Amino acid sequence: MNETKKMVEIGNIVSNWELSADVNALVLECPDIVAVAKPGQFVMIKNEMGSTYLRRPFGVADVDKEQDLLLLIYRKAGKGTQELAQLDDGAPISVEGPLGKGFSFKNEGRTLLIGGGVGIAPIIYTARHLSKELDGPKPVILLGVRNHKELFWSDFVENFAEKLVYTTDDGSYGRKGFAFDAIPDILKEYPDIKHIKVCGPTVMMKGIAELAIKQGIECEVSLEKRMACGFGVCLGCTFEGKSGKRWKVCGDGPVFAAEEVFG
Amino acid sequence: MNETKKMVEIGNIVSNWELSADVNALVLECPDIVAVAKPGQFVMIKNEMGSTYLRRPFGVADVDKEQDLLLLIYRKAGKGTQELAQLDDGAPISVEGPLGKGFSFKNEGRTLLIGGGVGIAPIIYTARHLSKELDGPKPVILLGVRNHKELFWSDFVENFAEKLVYTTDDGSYGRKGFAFDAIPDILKEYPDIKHIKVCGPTVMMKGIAELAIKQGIECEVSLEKRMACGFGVCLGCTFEGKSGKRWKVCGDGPVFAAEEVFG
Amino acid sequence: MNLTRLATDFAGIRMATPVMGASGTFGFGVEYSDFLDLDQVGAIISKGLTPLPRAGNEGVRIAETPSGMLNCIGLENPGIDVFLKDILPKVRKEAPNTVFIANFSGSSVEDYGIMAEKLDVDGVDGIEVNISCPNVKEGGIVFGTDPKAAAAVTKEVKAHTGKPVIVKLSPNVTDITVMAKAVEEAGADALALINTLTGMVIDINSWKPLLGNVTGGLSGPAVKPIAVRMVYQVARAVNIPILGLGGIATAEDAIEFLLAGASTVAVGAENFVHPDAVVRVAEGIDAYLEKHNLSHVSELVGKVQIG
Amino acid sequence: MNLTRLATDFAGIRMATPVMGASGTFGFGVEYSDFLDLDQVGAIISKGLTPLPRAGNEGVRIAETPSGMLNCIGLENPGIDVFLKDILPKVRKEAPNTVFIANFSGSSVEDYGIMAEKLDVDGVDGIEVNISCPNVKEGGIVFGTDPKAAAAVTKEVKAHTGKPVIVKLSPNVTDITVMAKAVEEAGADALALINTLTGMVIDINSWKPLLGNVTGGLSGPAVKPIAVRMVYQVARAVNIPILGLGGIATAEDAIEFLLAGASTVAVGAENFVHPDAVVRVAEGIDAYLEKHNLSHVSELVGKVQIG
Ligand SMILES: Cc1cc2nc3c(=O)[nH]c(=O)nc-3n(C[C@H](O)[C@H](O)[C@H](O)COP(=O)(O)OP(=O)(O)OC[C@H]3O[C@@H](n4cnc5c(N)ncnc54)[C@H](O)[C@@H]3O)c2cc1C
Ligand SMILES: Cc1cc2nc3c(=O)[nH]c(=O)nc-3n(C[C@H](O)[C@H](O)[C@H](O)COP(=O)(O)OP(=O)(O)OC[C@H]3O[C@@H](n4cnc5c(N)ncnc54)[C@H](O)[C@@H]3O)c2cc1C
Ligand SMILES: Cc1cc2nc3c(=O)[nH]c(=O)nc-3n(C[C@H](O)[C@H](O)[C@H](O)COP(=O)(O)O)c2cc1C
Ligand SMILES: Cc1cc2nc3c(=O)[nH]c(=O)nc-3n(C[C@H](O)[C@H](O)[C@H](O)COP(=O)(O)O)c2cc1C
Ligand code: FES
Ligand code: FES
Repeated sequence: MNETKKMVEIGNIVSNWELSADVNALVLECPDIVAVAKPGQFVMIKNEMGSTYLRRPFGVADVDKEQDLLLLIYRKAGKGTQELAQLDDGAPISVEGPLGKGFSFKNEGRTLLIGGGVGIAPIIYTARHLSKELDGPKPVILLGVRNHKELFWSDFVENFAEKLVYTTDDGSYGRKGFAFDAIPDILKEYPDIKHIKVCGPTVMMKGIAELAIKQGIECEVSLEKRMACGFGVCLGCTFEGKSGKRWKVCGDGPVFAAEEVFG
Repeated sequence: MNETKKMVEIGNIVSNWELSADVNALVLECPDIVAVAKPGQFVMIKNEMGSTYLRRPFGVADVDKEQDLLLLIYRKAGKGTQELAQLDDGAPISVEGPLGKGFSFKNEGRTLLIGGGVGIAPIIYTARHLSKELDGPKPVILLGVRNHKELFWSDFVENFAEKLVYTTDDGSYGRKGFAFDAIPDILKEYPDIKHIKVCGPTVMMKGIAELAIKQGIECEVSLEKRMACGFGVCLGCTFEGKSGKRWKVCGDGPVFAAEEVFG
Repeated sequence: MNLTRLATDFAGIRMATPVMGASGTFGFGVEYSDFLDLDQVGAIISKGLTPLPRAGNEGVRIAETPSGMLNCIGLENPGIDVFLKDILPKVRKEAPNTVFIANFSGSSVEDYGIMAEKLDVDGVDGIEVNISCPNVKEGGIVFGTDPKAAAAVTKEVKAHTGKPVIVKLSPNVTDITVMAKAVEEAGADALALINTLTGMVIDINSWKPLLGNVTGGLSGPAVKPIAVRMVYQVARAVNIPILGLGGIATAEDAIEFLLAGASTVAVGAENFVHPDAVVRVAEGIDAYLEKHNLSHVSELVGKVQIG
Repeated sequence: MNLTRLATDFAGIRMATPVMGASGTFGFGVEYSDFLDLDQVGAIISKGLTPLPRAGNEGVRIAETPSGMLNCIGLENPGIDVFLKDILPKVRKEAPNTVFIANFSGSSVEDYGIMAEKLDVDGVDGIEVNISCPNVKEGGIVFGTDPKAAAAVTKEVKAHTGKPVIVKLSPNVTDITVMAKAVEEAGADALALINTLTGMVIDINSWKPLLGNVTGGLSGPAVKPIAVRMVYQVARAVNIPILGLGGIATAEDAIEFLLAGASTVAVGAENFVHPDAVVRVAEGIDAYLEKHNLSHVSELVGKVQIG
C-alpha cells in the first residue's frame, strides 16, 4: 500500500452531537485529510484550547469527499473526550492524519464486518467503501453492543449492509451474548464470505481471529494501544508479532492480519 | 467595612464581545456574587475547560442586580484571557468573589475618578454607585488611554459622569499626554472635589497619589499584584505599607489609602 | 460524608478525615471558613513559622507554569511569638474541633529545638518540621538534602517536644529513601512528602528571572507523578506513616497517594484554585470507599499491586 | 527563516539552527519528513541505541499526566549493528544535509566504549551519551547519579571516538552541578540536560501502576521550570556548551533556555503533539531575533540578568 503524506490540518467543527449517554459523533471540515483517508486509518486530534496534552487517536468513521467532512465517533472516556463534547460548532480542532495503514481490499468474495463498542466507528467507512466505492457485494455487518440504547449505529451503516446483525450483552435487542456467538449462523447463511474484518475489544477480536484462522477465512483485526505520537517515533505502541517481527500499531497497523496478532 | 462572605459560583456567559483589538467585555450571570459585590472589589475566575491553572483576578466593572449580571472588562494579555475570548455564550465560568475591600465612600464633596488602561474597569461601577446608588454629586471622570481607538469606555461611564475627560498617549483624542497632566485644570474647574480614586498603572497612581497628598485631597489607589489565591492565604501579594504594617493586596485591598502606598 | 470511614489516627493525632490543608497554602485555616466546614478538614497545617518575623522575598512571588505554579514567598510569617500570642487563640476559637499542626523551620539545629519547645503548647496537635524549604538561604535547603543534618534536626526537635513530630522532606534529592530512613532513625513519628521542586521562569521580555528570588518552588498537578513515585519508594523503605502531597486536586489523585503508601494526604496549591478542595477530596474518597465496598480508608493504604 | 542568524557551532558541530529533535522523540529523523523540512532541523538526535537489540518494556508504556507524559519505553531499539547497517544509510540518503547525533547507552563502562567506537563512522556527526535513562535496570541510572561513574563513562567514550561527545544528564539528583563538573572534567565536549524525571501513575481502578515498568520518565511542559533552573545552574558551573531541553513547546520556551545559558535546545515530547515543532521553534527564535534587532542567536546565550 502506498503511504499517503501525513499532515496536520485545522478542522472546524461542523457538528458535535450525542448519540447515546456516553457516545458522541463529531463532524469536522478538513479537506486535505478527507481527500486521502482510507478505511481503517485513524487521526490524532487536539483541542488546542483544552487542558489535555497529547493528541487523542480516533478511527476515521467516515468521510464525505464532496463536502470535505470527516466523521469521528467517540466515547466520552476521560478528560479529553469530555472537553471535546463541550465544544460548539465552529470550534477549531487540530487534526493529524491520515495515520496508519487501513484495511486491505481484495476483489473477490463478500466481507463480514464485525464491530464491538466504539470499535464500530471504522466499520462505517469500510462498509460504505465496500458497497459503494468498490461497488462489490455488500458486506454483512455484525455489531456487538451493550443494549438497545446503542442501536444508533444503524443510521450509519444500514444502507451499506447486505444484512445487519446485532448482539447485545443483555439481550435487549437482537441476539443476547457476544458477537462471536452470531458468526456460525452468518457464515452458514453467507457462504460467499471470504473476508472478516474486526474492530473491537481485544478479547472479542481474539476469539474471532482464532475462529477465522481455524476456518481458513482471511481475517484482519484493528488494534488499539496507548499512543503518544501516532506516526512511529515514540515506540509507545509496539508489539511482537507471531512472526517474531516487531510492529508499531500506529504505523504498521492499526490493522493487522489475524495470524500475526493472534495466530 | 463589614466583610461579606466569599463564595464560588458558576456563572454562565451571557455575552463576551470585543471592545477593541486587545480588550473584551464579558457578562456573566452570577446572582449570589452580584448581590453583594461592591465597587472596587474583584473576582477570581477560572475557565475549567481551559489550559491555565490558577484563577485570574479581574475587577468588578459593574453589576446589574436586577438581572444578576456581572460585567468584567479584560485585556487579552496572555493565555488565560486569550482562551476566555474564544468562549461562546452559555459557557460556564467559575467565579470566586467578591474579594477584597472596595473603595470607601463618604457623604461629602465630589469625587474625581481616574482610570488608566484596563484599570478603567472598576471606575464604571464606582461612578454608577456614586451618581445613582448614593445619589450624590456625579463624579468627574478622567481616563488615560492609548489612542482614539479606546474611546469605547464612554458607553460605560458617560451617564454617570459630571464631566468625562480623556487623555491619549498620542493626542489622537482629548488631551495629549498623561492623565496626571489634566488634573490641575479639573481641580480648578471643580473645587468641590474632595476625593480622588485611581486605578491604573503604578507609575500613574504614584504621580497622582503624590499630587493628592500634597494638595490634601483624600485619595485611594487600587493596586495590582500577581495573585495565586485572592483571599489571603498564599502571601503572593503582600507589601509593606508606609506605616510599616504588612498588607495583603487581595484581602486588605486592592484599594488602599494613597498615603499608605505612596506617602 | 461518612466520617467513620474516614477518621484517621496519624502518628497519634486523631483526625476527622485523612485530608489536610498543606502548609503555606492553607493560611491558618480560618481563612477558609467561607468556603468549607472546618470540622470536615483533617488538619490545618499552618504557614511555615520561624523564630523571628519574616517579610519574605522581594519582587514577584508567584508564577504560573504549565499545570502548576512557582512560589518564592520566602516564609513570610509573623514569627513564633506573635503566632502564639495572637493567631493560635483565634484559630482555637474559630476552629475548635480541627486538628492544628504547626509547620516551622529554623536557620540552625538549635533554632529547631527552640521552635519545637515553644510550640509544645495546648492547641497545637502536632508539629511539621520543614527541612526542605528551598527559598531560605540560611539553612533550610541544607537540612533537606543532607541526611545527617536532617537527622540532627529531627533529634533536636524530638528532644524538645511531646507532640507528634512530622518531618517534611524535599524532593530535590537523588534518593529520597536515604533521607526518609535517616529521619525515621532519628525518631520522627511521621514523614510528609513532597515539598516543592526547585524551578525557574525567565521573562523573555526583560531577560530577568520572573521571580524576585530567581528560583522558586514548583507545585501543583505538574509534580504529582514525581510525588506519587516518591511516596511509593519511601513507603517501602520506612515503617512510620506518611503524609503524601504534591499536586493533589481531586479525590482520584489522593487515592493514588494512599495506594502508593500514604496514610494521609494534604492539598496544597489546589486550595488556591478551589478553596473547598480539602473537603471535596475527602468526600470523593468517601464516595470511592462506598462504591468499592470498603469500610475504612486505611484499606487503601499501600495497596498498590506490583507485578 | 534567516539561517545566518541561527546557524550554530555546537561543540564543533555546525548546525543550521540551534533547535534539535530530542532523543527518543524524533525517531531517526526521517519519520518527520512529511511534517517539516529536514534541512531546517538543527540536528536529529537518534533514539537511544544499545549494544544489542532491545524489545523494551512490557505493558503500557505511555501515560498522560498534567501538562506532560510518562514513558517507560525501555530503550526499544534494533541494536547498534542493525542501526549501522540498515538505518544510518537510509537516514543519510533521506536527510543528507542534517546533522545526525547518535544517542546511546550501555550496561557497563566497557559497553559505552564499544558503542562509541562503533559509532565513530561517517554519517554520524556527534554522539550523545545517555547516562540517565531511568528505565533500564542494568546500569543507566547508576551512571547518571554518581559523579565518579559518570566521569568514568565519559573518559571511556572520549577514548574511543573522534566525534564531539555530548553527555546527557539526569535531573534526578540533589545537585546537578556536581554531575556536570565531573563530566566536564572527564573531557565531555558538551552537556545535554535534562533527561526525564522519574514519576509514577497508579490506576485507581485496578490498584496497579498504570505503566508496565511501574515508574516512567516524566517530560513535557510540566518539567520546564525544573529544566530551566538546572540549565541556569549548570551554565554557571561549567565552561562547555549546553544543549538545553525539557518541556520546550514554543520559541518562547526555547528562548528561556538560551537566556539561562544553553547554546542549543532540543524539542522532546512536543514533537508528538506538533510534529513541526522543531522548525516552528527555530522560526520563532528567528522572529524574536528580528524583533529585538539581534544579529545572531548566540547573543541570547546566558544573558539572563540577575539582581
Ligand atoms: C488507533 C486508535 C483508534 C481509536 N479510535 C477510537 C474511536 O474511533 N472512537 C473512540 O471512542 N475511541 C477510539 N480510540 C480510543 C480513544 O483514543 C481513547 O478513548 C481516548 O484517547 C481517551 O481520551 P480521554 O482524554 O477522553 O481519556 P483519558 O483517560 O483522559 O486519556 C488519558 C490518556 O490515555 C489514553 N487512552 C485512554 N484510553 C485509551 C484507549 N482505549 N486506547 C488508547 N489510548 C487511550 C489517551 O489517549 C490519553 O493519552 C482509539 C484508540 C486508538 C489507539
Ligand atoms: C486585583 C486585580 C484586578 C485586576 N483587574 C483586571 C481587570 O479588570 N481587567 C484586566 O484586563 N485585567 C485585570 N487584572 C490583570 C489580570 O488579572 C491579568 O491581566 C490576567 O490575569 C492575565 O492572565 P492571562 O492568563 O491572560 O496572562 P498570563 O500572562 O498567561 O498570566 C500568567 C500569570 O500571571 C498573572 N498575571 C499576568 N499579568 C498580571 C497582572 N497584570 N496582574 C496580576 N497578575 C497578572 C496571571 O494571573 C497568571 O497567574 C487585575 C489584576 C488584579 C491583581
Ligand atoms: C505558596 C506556597 C507556600 C508554601 N509554603 C510552605 C511553608 O511555609 N512550609 C512548608 O513546609 N511548605 C510550604 N509549601 C509547600 C506545600 O506545603 C506543599 O508541600 C507543596 O506545595 C506541594 O503540594 P501541592 O503540589 O499540592 O501544592 C508552600 C507551597 C506554596 C504553593
Ligand atoms: C518517549 C520518550 C522516549 C525517550 N527516549 C530517550 C532515549 O532513548 N534516550 C535519551 O537520552 N532520552 C530519551 N528521552 C528523553 C528526551 O530526550 C528528553 O530528554 C526528555 O523527554 C525531556 O524533554 P521534553 O520534556 O521536551 O520531552 C525520551 C523521552 C520520551 C518522551
Ligand atoms: S504511537 Fe508512537 S510509535 Fe506508535
Ligand atoms: S493573592 Fe494570595 S494572599 Fe493575596
